[in-house]
Amino acid sequence: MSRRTADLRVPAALLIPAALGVAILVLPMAGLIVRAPWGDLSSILTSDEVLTALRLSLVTATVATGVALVCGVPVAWLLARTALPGRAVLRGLVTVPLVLPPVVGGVALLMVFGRRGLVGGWLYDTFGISLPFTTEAVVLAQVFVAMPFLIVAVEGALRTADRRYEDVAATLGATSWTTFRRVTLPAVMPGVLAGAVLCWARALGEFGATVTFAGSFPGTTRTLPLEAYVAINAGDSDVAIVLSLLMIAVSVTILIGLRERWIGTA
Amino acid sequence: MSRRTADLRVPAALLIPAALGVAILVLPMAGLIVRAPWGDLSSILTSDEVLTALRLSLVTATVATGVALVCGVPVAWLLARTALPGRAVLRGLVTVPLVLPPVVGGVALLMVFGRRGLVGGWLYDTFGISLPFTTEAVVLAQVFVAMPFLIVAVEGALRTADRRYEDVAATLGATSWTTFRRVTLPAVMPGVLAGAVLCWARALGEFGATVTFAGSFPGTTRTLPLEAYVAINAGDSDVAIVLSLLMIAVSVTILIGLRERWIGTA
Amino acid sequence: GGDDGGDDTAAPAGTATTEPADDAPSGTVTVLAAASLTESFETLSDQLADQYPDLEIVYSFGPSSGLVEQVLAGAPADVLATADTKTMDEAVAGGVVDGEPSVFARNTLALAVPAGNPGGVTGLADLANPDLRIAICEPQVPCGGAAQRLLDAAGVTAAPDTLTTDVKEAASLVALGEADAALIYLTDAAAEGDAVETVDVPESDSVVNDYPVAVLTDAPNPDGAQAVLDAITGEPGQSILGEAGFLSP
Amino acid sequence: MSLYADLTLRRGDLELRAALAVAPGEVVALLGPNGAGKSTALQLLAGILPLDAGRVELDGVTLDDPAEGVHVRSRDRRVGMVVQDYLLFPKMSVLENVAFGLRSRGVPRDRARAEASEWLVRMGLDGYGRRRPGELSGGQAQRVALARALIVEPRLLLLDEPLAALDAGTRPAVRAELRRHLGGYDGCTLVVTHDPLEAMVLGDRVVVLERGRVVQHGEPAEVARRPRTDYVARLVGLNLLTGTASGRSAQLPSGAVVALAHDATGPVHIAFAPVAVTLSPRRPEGSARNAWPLVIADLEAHGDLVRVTADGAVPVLADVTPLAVADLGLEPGGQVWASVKASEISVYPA
Amino acid sequence: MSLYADLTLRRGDLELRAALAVAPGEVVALLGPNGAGKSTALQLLAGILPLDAGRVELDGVTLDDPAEGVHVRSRDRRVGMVVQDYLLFPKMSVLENVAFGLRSRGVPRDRARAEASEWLVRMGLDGYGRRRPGELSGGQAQRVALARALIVEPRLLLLDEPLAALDAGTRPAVRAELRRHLGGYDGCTLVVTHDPLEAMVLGDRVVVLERGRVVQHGEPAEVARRPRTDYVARLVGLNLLTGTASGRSAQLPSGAVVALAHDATGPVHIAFAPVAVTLSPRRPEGSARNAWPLVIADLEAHGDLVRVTADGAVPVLADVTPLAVADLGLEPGGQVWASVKASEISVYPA
Ligand SMILES: Nc1ncnc2c1ncn2[C@@H]1O[C@H](COP(=O)(O)OP(=O)(O)OP(=O)(O)O)[C@@H](O)[C@H]1O
Ligand SMILES: Nc1ncnc2c1ncn2[C@@H]1O[C@H](COP(=O)(O)OP(=O)(O)OP(=O)(O)O)[C@@H](O)[C@H]1O
Ligand code: MOO
Ligand SMILES: [Mg+2]
Ligand SMILES: [Mg+2]
Repeated sequence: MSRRTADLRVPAALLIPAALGVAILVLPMAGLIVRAPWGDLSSILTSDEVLTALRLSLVTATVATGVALVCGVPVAWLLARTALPGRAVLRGLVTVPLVLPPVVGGVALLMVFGRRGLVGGWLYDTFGISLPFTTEAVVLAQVFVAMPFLIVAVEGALRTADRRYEDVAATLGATSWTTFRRVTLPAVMPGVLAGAVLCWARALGEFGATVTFAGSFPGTTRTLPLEAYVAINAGDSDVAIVLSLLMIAVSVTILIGLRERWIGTA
Repeated sequence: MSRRTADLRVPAALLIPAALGVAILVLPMAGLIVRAPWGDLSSILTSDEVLTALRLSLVTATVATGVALVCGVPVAWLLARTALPGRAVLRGLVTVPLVLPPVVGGVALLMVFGRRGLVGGWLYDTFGISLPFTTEAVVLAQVFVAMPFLIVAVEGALRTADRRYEDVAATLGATSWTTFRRVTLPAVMPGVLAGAVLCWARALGEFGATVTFAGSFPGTTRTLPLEAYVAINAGDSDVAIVLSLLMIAVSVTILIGLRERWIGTA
Repeated sequence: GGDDGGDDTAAPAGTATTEPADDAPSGTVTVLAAASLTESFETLSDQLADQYPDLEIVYSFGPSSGLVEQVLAGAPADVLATADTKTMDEAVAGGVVDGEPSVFARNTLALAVPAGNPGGVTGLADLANPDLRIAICEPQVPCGGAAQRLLDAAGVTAAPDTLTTDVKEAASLVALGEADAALIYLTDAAAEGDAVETVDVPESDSVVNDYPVAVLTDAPNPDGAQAVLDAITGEPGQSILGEAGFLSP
Repeated sequence: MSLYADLTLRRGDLELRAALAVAPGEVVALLGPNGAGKSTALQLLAGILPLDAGRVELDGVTLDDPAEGVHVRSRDRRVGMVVQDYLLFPKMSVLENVAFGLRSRGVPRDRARAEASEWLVRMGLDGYGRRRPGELSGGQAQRVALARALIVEPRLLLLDEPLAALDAGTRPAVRAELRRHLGGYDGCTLVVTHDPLEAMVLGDRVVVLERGRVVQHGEPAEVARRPRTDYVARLVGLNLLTGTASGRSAQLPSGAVVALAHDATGPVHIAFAPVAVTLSPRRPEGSARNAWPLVIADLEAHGDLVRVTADGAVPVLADVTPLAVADLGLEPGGQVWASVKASEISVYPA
Repeated sequence: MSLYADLTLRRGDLELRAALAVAPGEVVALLGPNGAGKSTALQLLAGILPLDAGRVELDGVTLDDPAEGVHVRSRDRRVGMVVQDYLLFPKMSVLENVAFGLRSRGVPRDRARAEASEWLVRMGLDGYGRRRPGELSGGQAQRVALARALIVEPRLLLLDEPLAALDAGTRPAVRAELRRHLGGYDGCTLVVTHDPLEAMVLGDRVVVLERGRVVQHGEPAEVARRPRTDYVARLVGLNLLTGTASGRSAQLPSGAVVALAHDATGPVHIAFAPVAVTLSPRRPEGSARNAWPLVIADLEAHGDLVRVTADGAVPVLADVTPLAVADLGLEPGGQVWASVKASEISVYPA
């Protein structure tokens, strides 16, 4: 960071492919900016549908992040700190949603939490509760897709945290819960925050699992990405571009906010 | 790893939410397994469409990973080792695809590489090359979505690698390219491998950007996730489930293979 | 032949793999078709396989409006078949359609419910019941437009729980039992088989969608495209579509 | 005996098999080279690691007995631990650090803090309660770590290289202070170190661990005077030979014979200080009955003297004055005779 | 002078401002407490860090001169660096490590390897070429690191705590070997250490750095005999006072007066060894003209003696025999008189 490297010349063998890589990742966003209907921007951004979708997206992503924090931090702790048999398998399983196509995730969620699903069927028959097509389903889909980001970040932080502090706390008579709460958690807080931000951003962008499991209805389940998808299919590319830019703006702001506290260093 | 913790009792305050978290992530996969048409499994798996899609998926994911390695490792090096101005912004930008809805990514790719796009238009007018809806477009979409996984993993590895080795190499007269090739790269190889595996798995599961930018044409652009989506919409839920399980099996195998070499620890 | 797209990036899906015979069309024909045509068109290509052994038909099904967007973005396809004239008109306006589109089929809507009708749906009026789970197509896609006209005709204000981007999504929600009722094409309800029942809707005949088909300007394989178009508008297309429940144009 | 421990553990390449006993009020210094198993032994006693076999008993209570399935958890043992870098909880204030043990045992916040404040006063840290650990000097941090460990009234205090993190300048002062605090503590104390001076200063007794085994134990002066292994001999700066005595002489494995001042029989250790060695260019004719021809391997300044390393049938270190180096023309590779008076040699059973 | 460096750098809380000069074949030991800026100085000389201001010149070639915009990159300087943990490239064999510098300079693989093999032989490491660095002992690793640095024929050799990673047992042997190797090297050498013995053994000259400044320099024995700062005095185990002399006495800031054996004027340092201090229960009546009443702060075993720390107008460390401790009934808090003969006191300008 404050280290200054004297030799700043970058070898071309690295610079050329790096430039290509940056181009592939950054140009598409630049394309959106160039094509954006700057004149209609404010009218689109303040239209009822967009505002409703934005509000719904912010609320669901925030609730999903809350759920992911409550459930995901303990999962990360379990993976990093206990000698569970089959821990490697569990780690593989809980991180599958990172690489699973979200649409497939949505189908799987329907199989389990749908009205005729394994758990959903029981919920419906017993309590008359049906999850699909509700805002709760949006949150569940987002948790499914985004929580692994949090788990990975927090597990990384836990692994790099010095376990000897926990040993000391144990010799001082602390229960493992006290140790977790007063020693471990404060130590990995930066990792937890980084994970929560990533998780939030990912939940905000969630599309496939949401559309499959929660459907798409304005005000209830149609979040910003779904609104964008509808706009694309309806040929409303202006709206689609504006919505995309809105999401990119939110994501970039948040990722840059993370700065050096990024997953990689957590 | 080989450390044995004497106090294995897990506090309930952590165990209960952890169990809930694991349930949310793992139950949907269990649901797929329960609902799978075990009898028809082999006939579905060996059908022409599935085999074509599987082959296409394997080829494109592998090529995309190759591209991501060639371009992404230098980007990670740029982020970790140089004092580029605006490095935090660049890091934010290149990792946006991690959290961007892939469908939006697909739209952005169309805007730039489409036949009427910024770069694509020029390509088309000059060389008659049109990228969208080709196998190359599938690879490009996968690179866009999956390369950030590699970049994050490699940057993390570079940050934790001891830079003093590079200083020593410099005093011995090595150019920065020699240093990168003979000192830095071997040191971060585990991180590069972990990143490549993640990238490959993510590319294999890529759906949204592919369907938008490359369309869904059997043999050319219809990868496994697209095939699964078609099956879902065609009411062929048996095929959809089998395809989902196939992807999960591949992902889990790979993620478990990563074991302790996971991003978090890289 | 699954073309790897490496030899001709402009038209990977339509590259001719064999020399065309004097009369018989050959090579690959890429057809973009409305989701509701899925079953019928797949049956059609099975039957054409005998007639044109060298012709391979590749489909991409989806919401009509989305398909039009793809064509406008340069998708290398030969034939476009949509589920209403409005979406086809956009393609014509975009200058990607070669000649006049011709209507080859008409379709009506059905009120579909899961097998056993768990929601006890008896007519269109039930679509206003907020306690039922109801799926309707997005208004911008053909089946959604049709649904809107039908509901207007019946004077019903529906209370849908989800708006799907294509008709097949709505159909599969009913088939899975996740929706109590959906307005989908009669043909899609039939295609779902035993999983889906239909409830009689007297007003349904009043709303009919015309299905136009056209060869695209940039069709990589115009000869094959014309052959497929002819098969759709003539035999064996018309009888297959009729069996699936489509009305003749 | 208040702590009795028989520790058996296999971990990585370490095979630990050591018995330790510490009386109340006694401070035992655990000395040994890197990787000897010192820290491992402390972790076993603290209950952080489980034993493979053996027993740990503190004040008559069995803490560990794998054969019987007994394993008292860390938090239920009455042990206090202070390690090299103190590991003060960085996000808590000094006061919260000290109060942590009491809070963990359910003592109400106010009482815990009041008691912690008293401990800070006792440790000469009045007014430091609100600081963060990062704002303390090494010596202050050590006292906070000690207070944090002692406030829960442990019966066994485990100190793992408590001074290693300090630089040479502040170390003596902090060591003196630690000794003062340990003097007032009536539980059992084990201090791990690999600094011989530290072991001598802090320990009432020294136990030397090498490769997981206890190779020597006893009073500091005794261990320093009669090393039993090369490691200990090097540490205390003595020449150590091992041979078989019979009457007034002992034979080394190399065949060389060492004359002794007193009768001895059987396997013996033979120790003598480098300053007791006289070097001469020819076979000495004086009263020294031990004289061996050697080749000089190395010369090195050693305080005001020069330390000569010489190899031969009886390898020795000799400390001579710079004047002698010049007079004798000593240089690496040169031949020299080394002689030691039998009366300067200490002999004890091996 | 072959290396001339005037280093100015501000980095974090360090303000480095030091001039260094090393003659060909000379070994300069850079001594100083943690954080003094020793490693930073080496990094500047190696070209890893750029200077804020100043100049670095090696064999008449300017390597750094920010004012003129001159900065020769690390790889183009003729410097070799060896650090505490040697940093041998872990994925390369020992031979590849040694050959690395030549390969980087474009020497063909075979010739580079042949030359590297020769260096291994010269370093007594014949046959070790195929090992991985992880399979070497500390001393072997050091020799490989030296060979790797020396093979490119550097004009300036920078050693940053080259022995710190070794344990007490192997250290003397490796130190002796390092000295031997340095003896045969004709470039300029800078060795960083904070171990005084190391500085004395390895250095032809010692430079002491504190808080970024050179506070003392000179021959090892001179520095050891006449410390100029508390840090150096503590290191070499002397009492150091600072006062203003006039004739045969000097006044300390505390007001106390010290009698001197020779005339002196102006600000002076006053140094004496702890063994030169005599303690007595009452004001001594002997010939010692310096006698001060003090309070005992601490007693600590120190080799065969006991080191007494006593506070008062003239704080002193005294080394006395255990017998004296018993006879005088010395204990912390007790009153005692300390006396030092003027002839035992060394005085030199501050
Ligand atoms: N977690 C572990 N897994 C396997 N082996 C270990 C582990 N920790 C330590 N060891 C092994 O046990 C041996 C003893 O380690 P220990 O830390 O007890 O040594 P020590 O005597 O404290 O050494 P030091 O003076 O370096 O602190 C080491 O050689 C190490 O290889
Ligand atoms: N990268 C850095 N950024 C900011 N400050 C630094 C950096 N590296 C070192 N410093 C500061 O420079 C000071 C000197 O560091 P340096 O490593 O040169 O000390 P040293 O004399 O080698 O100490 P030691 O004996 O502990 O190795 C330290 O106080 C540290 O705070
Ligand atoms: O275009 Mo459709 O067939 O109405 O979904
Ligand atoms: Mg240890
Ligand atoms: Mg340093």
